[in-house]
Amino acid sequence: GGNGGGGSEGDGPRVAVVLKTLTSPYWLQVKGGAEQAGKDTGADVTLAGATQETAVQEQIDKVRAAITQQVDALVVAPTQAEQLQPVLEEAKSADIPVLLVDTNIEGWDGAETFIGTDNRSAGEQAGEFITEQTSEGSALLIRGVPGNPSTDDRIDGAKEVLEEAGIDIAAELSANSDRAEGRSVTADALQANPDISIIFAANDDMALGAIEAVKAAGLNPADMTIVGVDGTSDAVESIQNGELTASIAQNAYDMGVTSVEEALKVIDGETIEKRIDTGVTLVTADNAEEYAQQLADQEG
Amino acid sequence: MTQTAALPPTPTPSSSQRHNQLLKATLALVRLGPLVMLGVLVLIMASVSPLFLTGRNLGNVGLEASVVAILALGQLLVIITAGIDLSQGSLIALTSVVGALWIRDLDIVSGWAVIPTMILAGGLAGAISGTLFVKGKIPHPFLPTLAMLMVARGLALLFSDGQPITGMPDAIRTLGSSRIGDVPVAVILVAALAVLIHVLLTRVTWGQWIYAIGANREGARRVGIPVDRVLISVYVLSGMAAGTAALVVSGQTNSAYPTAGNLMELSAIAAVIIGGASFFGGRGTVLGAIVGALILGVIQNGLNLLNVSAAWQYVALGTVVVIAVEMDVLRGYLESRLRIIRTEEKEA
Amino acid sequence: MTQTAALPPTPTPSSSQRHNQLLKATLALVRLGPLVMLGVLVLIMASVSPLFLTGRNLGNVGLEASVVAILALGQLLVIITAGIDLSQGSLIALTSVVGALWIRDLDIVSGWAVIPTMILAGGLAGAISGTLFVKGKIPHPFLPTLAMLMVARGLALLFSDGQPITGMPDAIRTLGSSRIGDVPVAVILVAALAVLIHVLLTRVTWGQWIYAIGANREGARRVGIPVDRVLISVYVLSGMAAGTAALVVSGQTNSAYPTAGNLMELSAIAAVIIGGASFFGGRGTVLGAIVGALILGVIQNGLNLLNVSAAWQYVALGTVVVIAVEMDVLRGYLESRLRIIRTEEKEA
Amino acid sequence: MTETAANDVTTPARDHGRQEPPVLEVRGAVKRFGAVTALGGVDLTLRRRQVVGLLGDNGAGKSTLIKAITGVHALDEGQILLDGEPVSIRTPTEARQHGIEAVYQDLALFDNLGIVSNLYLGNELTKPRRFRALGWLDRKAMERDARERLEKLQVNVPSFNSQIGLMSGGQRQAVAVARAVAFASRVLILDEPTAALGVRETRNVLDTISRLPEEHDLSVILISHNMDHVVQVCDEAVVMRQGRVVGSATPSPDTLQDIVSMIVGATGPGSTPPTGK
Amino acid sequence: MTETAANDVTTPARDHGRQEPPVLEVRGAVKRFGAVTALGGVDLTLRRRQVVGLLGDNGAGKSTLIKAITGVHALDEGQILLDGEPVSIRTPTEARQHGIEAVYQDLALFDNLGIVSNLYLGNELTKPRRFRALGWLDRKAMERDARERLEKLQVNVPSFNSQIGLMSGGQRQAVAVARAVAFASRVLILDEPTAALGVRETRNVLDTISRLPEEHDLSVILISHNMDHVVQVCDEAVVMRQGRVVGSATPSPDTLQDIVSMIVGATGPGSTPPTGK
Ligand SMILES: Nc1ncnc2c1ncn2[C@@H]1O[C@H](COP(=O)(O)OP(=O)(O)OP(=O)(O)O)[C@@H](O)[C@H]1O
Ligand SMILES: Nc1ncnc2c1ncn2[C@@H]1O[C@H](COP(=O)(O)OP(=O)(O)OP(=O)(O)O)[C@@H](O)[C@H]1O
Ligand SMILES: [Mg+2]
Ligand SMILES: [Mg+2]
Repeated sequence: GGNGGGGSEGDGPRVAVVLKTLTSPYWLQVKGGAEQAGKDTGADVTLAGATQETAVQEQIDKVRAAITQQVDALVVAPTQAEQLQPVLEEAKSADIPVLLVDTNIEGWDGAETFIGTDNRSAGEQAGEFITEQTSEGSALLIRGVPGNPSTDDRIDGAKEVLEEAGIDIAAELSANSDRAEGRSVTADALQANPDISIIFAANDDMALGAIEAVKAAGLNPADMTIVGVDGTSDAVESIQNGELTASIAQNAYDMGVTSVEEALKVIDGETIEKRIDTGVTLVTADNAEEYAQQLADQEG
Repeated sequence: MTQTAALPPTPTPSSSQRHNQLLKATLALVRLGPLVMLGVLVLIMASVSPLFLTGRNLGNVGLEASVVAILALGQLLVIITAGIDLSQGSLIALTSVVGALWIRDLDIVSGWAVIPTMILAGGLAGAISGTLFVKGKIPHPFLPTLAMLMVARGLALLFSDGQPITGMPDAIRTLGSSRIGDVPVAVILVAALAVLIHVLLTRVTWGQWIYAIGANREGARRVGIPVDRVLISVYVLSGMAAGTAALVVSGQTNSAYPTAGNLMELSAIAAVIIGGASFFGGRGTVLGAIVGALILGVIQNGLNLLNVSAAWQYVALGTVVVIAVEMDVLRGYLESRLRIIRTEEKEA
Repeated sequence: MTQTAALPPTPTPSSSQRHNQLLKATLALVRLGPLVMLGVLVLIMASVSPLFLTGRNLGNVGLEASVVAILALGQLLVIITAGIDLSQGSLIALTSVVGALWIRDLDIVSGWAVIPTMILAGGLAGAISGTLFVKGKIPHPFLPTLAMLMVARGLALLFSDGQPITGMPDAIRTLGSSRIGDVPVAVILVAALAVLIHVLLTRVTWGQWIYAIGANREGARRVGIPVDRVLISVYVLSGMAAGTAALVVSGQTNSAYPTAGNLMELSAIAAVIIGGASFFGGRGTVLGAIVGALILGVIQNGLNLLNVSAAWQYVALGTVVVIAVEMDVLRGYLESRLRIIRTEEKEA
Repeated sequence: MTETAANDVTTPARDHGRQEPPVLEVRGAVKRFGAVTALGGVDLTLRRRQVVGLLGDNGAGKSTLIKAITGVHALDEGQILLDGEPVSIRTPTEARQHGIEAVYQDLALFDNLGIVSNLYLGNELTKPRRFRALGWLDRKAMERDARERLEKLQVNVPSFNSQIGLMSGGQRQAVAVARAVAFASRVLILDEPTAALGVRETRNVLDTISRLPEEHDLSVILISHNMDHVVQVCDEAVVMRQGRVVGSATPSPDTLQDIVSMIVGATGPGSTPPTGK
Repeated sequence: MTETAANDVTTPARDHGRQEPPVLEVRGAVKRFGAVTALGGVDLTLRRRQVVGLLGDNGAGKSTLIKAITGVHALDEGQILLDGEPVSIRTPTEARQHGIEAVYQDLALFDNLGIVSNLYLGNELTKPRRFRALGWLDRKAMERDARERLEKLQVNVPSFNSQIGLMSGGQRQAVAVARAVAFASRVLILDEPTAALGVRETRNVLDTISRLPEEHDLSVILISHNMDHVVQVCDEAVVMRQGRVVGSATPSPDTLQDIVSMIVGATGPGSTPPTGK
């Protein structure tokens, strides 16, 4: 049933997109894609997200609000995979199809599809990229908020590849996904391990903070391999400046677009693929300009 | 030294009487303080979103407020004694992780056995911070409970390896997710706990002692109240409240995760204070704390229904907090203007 | 009624004298309280990590502690008046975002002009929460500053659209990142501010008033201290401290971002209390607050050097907080045992 | 049954003040707290250099009256006049600006500060003098002055620098009295200033009070439950009962019994004896 | 200069207690605060049904002595004996278990609670009686009893249910005294209990004190700065100066001058007059 919804503007089908948060560049890209898809297709897309990437309870409340509104489809990026499962089952039992984006719930087949890349493989790709650049050296891994599965998976993926390649993991510290903490953690790690030449951070913000520490320590970031995840515009700019080596971009914008498009298919009764890989783009000095242009177009 | 000024003339009886009537009417409204605030909020939400007043959504509000309400009941006791418990949020994480590991590693089939484990684990943590505070002769519980906040979060991360643990027994899932009609089981739990704490506070010696300790700790010692033991008991109950809240949280999510409950103690404290308790101790009621939790829940739910962005949610929440305290201040002022003895505060 | 017990025999002079000497030696050590704690920590860190005592690393410690230290200087003033300011962390985000937008949208070349803007923006926010607290007659600043915490975070998100803004002028980058020798500029800034606040507190009437208000607010009003204005001034300074801290944070990261400073007020409060101030007001020193911030900084740095995981860092921080307060408690106890008048607290 | 302890206090000149103009007048003061009418229409006149004793049972409204005069409580009805002009005193600061100082029954002391700070709080001596809040504290000058004042009141304090929170009840009270005496310029109000004082300190405080009108051109209101003290230092005794003034008398050993009757209500409000006015 | 106000208090039997055995003995009590020696070796004997007046200047150590007896402060040296047995009283609760109750100069009242709660706090009447902390409060019984007690002391309270924080100084003190009288079973200690009381209330409290030994088998220590009160109710007056006992006397109008001399130090510790012992 689509009538009686609060604040519906258009007459198109209503799609609620509940992301982890709307307070960081990555999620704002997803948001941008979803909104653009809504405009292009005439669907009534509403965006929501918790105040922080780790606020599970808030996200559950937002999903419930969408169920109350009896939207036609629900796109969710689960903050903690399994933790969202009960409320998403509630949605199913209210006859609202659920699509997952960015983060999958392994072992739950209630979702129509999963759109995105798995964070672990993004981490693995980062690891592979790094091992292509250098075959030796010691590495600093910067984790996000302790217990946040997305950032933990990226680090775990990269760590496995690096260790296999025989690269020494000199330090593995948490910087709570915060740029300032990324800086101070790196400063300390460089102090303890002056031979660190590889830095992998679970997001771009922390990688950018790390670059500040590298510069403050009198080192040249260009001499090191520094990799982040997300492909934010700040990160791309840094790559163009020759400071950040690379960023694993998860094509967040595409995720947003695809998720809304697929949701509309589901509403129309089409069957869709159970898994849609939006792939990752490795942004390096080679393709930074192109990618920057793409970002600018998306912002549009 | 020669500054002089005429006093304003005393108002004539008739005009002053009309004035008084107006004041009285305002007061009658404001007096219920947080309750009126809650009513006004409900009216606003109902008028902007037709979905708000549906039974299902009210159930949602209750469910969403229930975690904060349970924490607030424990926090209320602590605040009446002029204390504060910052560890509640972390204890949600620690107790649910402990409970989940207990289930997983000991292959316990019946979920009922886990319920007391989690509550008692919270109580134990409360006993530790309470004892540290009291027996460690620390002047204020801020630091010991802040320490517990950090240690509990650290232990939750360690025990769980930073990973969520999925799969809760039915008993706990029922607590967190089931409804009887539109009424969530968690709401019934809150109601039962509220009655229990209310009775403890108003009908039982221990409740008197809490209020007395909050007003004059040294004096309470002199009249022979076992102050140390009573204070520790208060922190134990606050920790048990966190353990109980953990039941609801893990029931709702069918899992335990080490980042659960982050900073939820701040909401609980805000609920208690919005409900009219004082940081200086000796004041506060169960009704107030519950209403405070509901106010926060209604705002959150309403803003979600209206799909207000996180940024505006922050601004709205902040504004409502200020309005809520100012209502309380206004009530006090009107009461003193109308020279009405505040009998309702004396129930303590 | 017939319970009797023999008193323990008074110790013989010689044994008691030796005992006293031992006590005195312990006290002499403990007396410096937080300072000794800091010293012990430094020794431990130096012994486990040879890198710790290098000039460069000490500079790191200073830099890492400087943000918390600046916040703590503002928070100290608030806590001496028996208050609390929960909004500092959010104000870091708000003021740095405001400053960054000011730079970007107004095309201001010189970074120097932005520095006062950010500090004054913090002061303005402090003035708002202070005025709400004082003029709104709210009994405790917890709620108004909690409201400011939320509103400021919301505004920072709104103004910045949730995006970080990269690129700070040289003046600010110098503040955040440059060093003179091994000494970071931020550390020099902290030292200068500390001296300023110390002088205000100990040599100037206003400082006396702050201590008096903290001990007896009603009494301070009776003796004619302009309590309301003094209290507001304290919150203004605390907000300005947040604005100053924002300079260092955005200088360090060469950017402003709306999630900056999250919960940093808790560290600042912990630093002040570890440094010997009291939530009940009327006590606290600049030296203590700075040492408190350094203690937190040393722990953080040391654990990072040792590559300790986040989970264990939480546990270690919590433990150290408890040890720090217990040292202060022990000091009080030893002093009363040795019947030494606490002259050093009277400097207030 | 004769108290001889304070006998040797110099008997003050008893007759001054009568012809002087009123410094402070209270007219029709009403103050209610909830259902309690603490003041039910009180009139009071204090003449220049007069010492008026305010007497009455517990709860008679004495403290409430002086709190109204000093701006701690706002009156519900009634007027306060200083030197014949109606004034509005809404805060203690305004009262102080009018030259009115008070020692309250619940002392306003600062337990974390020393004697000197307690004496000068709100009246700090600073260099340069005109900066108030941001002036440099002139600790030396304050300490010198404080020492003199306490010596005059012959107060024993354990150490000049120790916190006032650690002193005995009487020592604290003495500091409060010294403070008020130092800064009053027009009217000094003392609410049971000798309640906690020993024999010697009581004698000194009474001595000081009786010298104030002459030496400092002050008028004094003294609240006391001790008849002897009232007889020793007061020019007039005003008796309150249940929020009203029920009579007044010139205190002397002869009128003592009358005053006591008024206090405990043996003579009704209507039957106030004409006390030689 | 004669206080007649309290003349009609029934003169107590003056001679009881002398032959009775000591209830409470303090031997060589020493208490130092930092550099201050508040008690420098005090001996005190209180016999059964005796009323001892403890006198002395401000800071003489009176409050410190009674706080040591009631477990608020720990003695640095010395012993306390009850009925001849040395006891260790380390907390107020232990003192109460020994049947010692006190009204402190700084009252221990709870401003947020009503009169009844203040009277019974720590001694609540509960149903069933044996549960203490978790017993059901028997409000009715407490209120009935409280009403009786306050009537006996003839205290006027504005309303029985209002918070004690809103009452006048005297009303508060009366509640504190009523409380202590109600629960003492062996020794009652009163630190300036009439300091804030009006004429009528003072009379009632003194009256009550003088009846306590007979009616309740209690021994009393009364600290007071008012000589008349001491003469009226005390069997013996013990004078302290600078932390030591400097003498004692049977208080009567005749010995009054001697006692005052002892207090102010006109007679040295060595020249204590033999007061008819
Ligand atoms: N803030 C208040 N709120 C409510 N009632 C009050 C307040 N202050 C005083 N009262 C009541 O007003 C009456 C007068 O009190 P007040 O303190 O003026 O008496 P008083 O004459 O000073 O007595 P005392 O000799 O005991 O000090 C008392 O009944 C008291 O309980
Ligand atoms: N806790 C304390 N710390 C330091 N000094 C104290 C403390 N308590 C009392 N003193 C000091 O001990 C001495 C005795 O004080 P005490 O209160 O016993 O005197 P008192 O005889 O009761 O005087 P008063 O008649 O004024 O009440 C005083 O000099 C006082 O300053
Ligand atoms: Mg009074
Ligand atoms: Mg005393």
